[in-house]
Amino acid sequence: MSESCKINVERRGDVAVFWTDGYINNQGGEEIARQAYAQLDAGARALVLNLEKTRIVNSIGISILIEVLERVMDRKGVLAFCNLTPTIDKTFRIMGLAQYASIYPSLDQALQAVAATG
Amino acid sequence: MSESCKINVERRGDVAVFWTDGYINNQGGEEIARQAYAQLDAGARALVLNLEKTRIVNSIGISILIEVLERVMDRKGVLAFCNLTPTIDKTFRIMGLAQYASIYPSLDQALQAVAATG
Amino acid sequence: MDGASPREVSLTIPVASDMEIVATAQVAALGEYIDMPHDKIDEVKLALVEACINAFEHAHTRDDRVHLTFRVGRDEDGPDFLEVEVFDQGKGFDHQIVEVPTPEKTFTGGKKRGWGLQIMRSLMDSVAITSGEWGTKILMRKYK
Amino acid sequence: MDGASPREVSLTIPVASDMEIVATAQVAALGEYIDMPHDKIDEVKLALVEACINAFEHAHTRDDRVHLTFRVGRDEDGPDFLEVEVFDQGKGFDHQIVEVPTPEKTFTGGKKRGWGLQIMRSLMDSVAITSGEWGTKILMRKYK
Ligand SMILES: Nc1ncnc2c1ncn2[C@@H]1O[C@H](COP(=O)(O)OP(=O)(O)O)[C@@H](O)[C@H]1O
Ligand SMILES: Nc1ncnc2c1ncn2[C@@H]1O[C@H](COP(=O)(O)OP(=O)(O)O)[C@@H](O)[C@H]1O
Repeated sequence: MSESCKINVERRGDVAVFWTDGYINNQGGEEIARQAYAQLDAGARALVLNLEKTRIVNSIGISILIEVLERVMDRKGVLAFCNLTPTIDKTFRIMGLAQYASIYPSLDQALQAVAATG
Repeated sequence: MSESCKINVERRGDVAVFWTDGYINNQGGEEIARQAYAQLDAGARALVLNLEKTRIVNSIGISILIEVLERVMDRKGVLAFCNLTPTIDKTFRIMGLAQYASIYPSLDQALQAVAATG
Repeated sequence: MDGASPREVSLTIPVASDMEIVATAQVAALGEYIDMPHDKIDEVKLALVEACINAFEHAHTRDDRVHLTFRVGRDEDGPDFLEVEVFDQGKGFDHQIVEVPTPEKTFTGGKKRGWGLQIMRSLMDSVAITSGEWGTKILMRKYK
Repeated sequence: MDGASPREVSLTIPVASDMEIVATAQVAALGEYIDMPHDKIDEVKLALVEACINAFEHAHTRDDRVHLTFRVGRDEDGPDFLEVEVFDQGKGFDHQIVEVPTPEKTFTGGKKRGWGLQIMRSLMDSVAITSGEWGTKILMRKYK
């Protein structure tokens, strides 16, 4: 089904960059979580999620992203988002995800910011 | 309503180039016809319709384009189309429009071809 | 899709201009759902547009509505398909006696209209028409 | 649109994953029909997604379907609006006693879910919930 979210991950030093493509629901969220935990276990310190090609994240998807955020924070890591649509940005703020994770307008800005925390 | 077709016309010598944007139904077809007849009356010899931004032309729209074609042929003029989607191309062939009007893959090719008939 | 059970979505639109385009959004959504190529989705969209404008223009529906049903499914061992049913509670017609159009008649005969059913048949893999005093039902299918 | 008469489109979808996304296609089509800005269309889409997944997940519908009605209209001298009604024939619930979520509870309390209704209220201009043994009806409106 083309509705399901495709995820690509690229490791750059201790930063793992995720590109999502499509709807993030429970399945999409869980797939991101699975790959995020694998990256953390493999020593990644920071995760950057580029949501440029995602137009909808539902509340179940966000609740799973919040779990990922908590796991990252437990490990004193960093989680950053970039390229959110205004609606996704708004929802992240409503649910408080924006209070604990950083949101950047572009991938470059996200990468610069997480590099500075290293 | 954003469904309705927008039409831009530019005169280049004795060629009038039409850019359509949106659904061509009876209203869209009639608007094209109105502007086409105005161009013919103002001395245009060839009409080039660039349908790059149109994804649907219904059979009523096509029947009006056929009327335009007949009027152009009566005046020994030329009517050319370019940038048709495969479905529009197929429908133009089914209805026979393609037998009497020329269809080109790009605007450049259409302009070159109509220039050669001048 | 899980198995071969068809998914069915029904949409009712008012008899009003441009509502046929609003309806094509469902074709796009379900076509994408089964990963149908975009050019084929465009063909189904146009077939649906033609069926809707026929119901708008000719049927004189009693309820001022057109009832659409979309199904995605799969023949046994076959490819996925998208099926579109267009039902109007109008006056009906006998499709056997509708004159078949030709480019020649269109150009020299002065009769430019009459291509809707022909376009549906050309663009879809199958088209079945049933019609009577109760109205008209057009059932069309396209394989992915 | 001609005058202030609302245009109504109804869509019935099966209780099945991803059908909520198929339904959002209607929001996009009708939003574009009234020239609603794309960011607002996205907000209505997400509100609809949330209402649908609630019906899928919590309602236990008797007919395995969710019934959607979309209306475009205009208040007197007001802007155009897009209205979405999500109706399920499920078990119903008392929305007055649903706990209101907060970021704090979400992060420290371990209760990550419970945001659907809140998101609908935040993204739409109005949300009315009626519910009983017959099921649940969520009526939401957004001005262009
Ligand atoms: N839903 C319908 N209800 C009643 N009559 C119809 C319907 N669809 C088609 N027809 C009849 O069939 C004829 C042929 O239709 P069609 O091939 O679509 O061409 P057109 O609509 O241009 O006439 C119509 O002119 C009409 O008489
Ligand atoms: N359509 C519905 N039918 C029955 N119960 C519902 C429905 N929608 C919501 N609820 C109830 O309201 C609660 C809150 O819903 P919501 O705010 O969307 O959060 P969540 O779905 O994450 O629990 C649900 O847990 C459920 O008990």
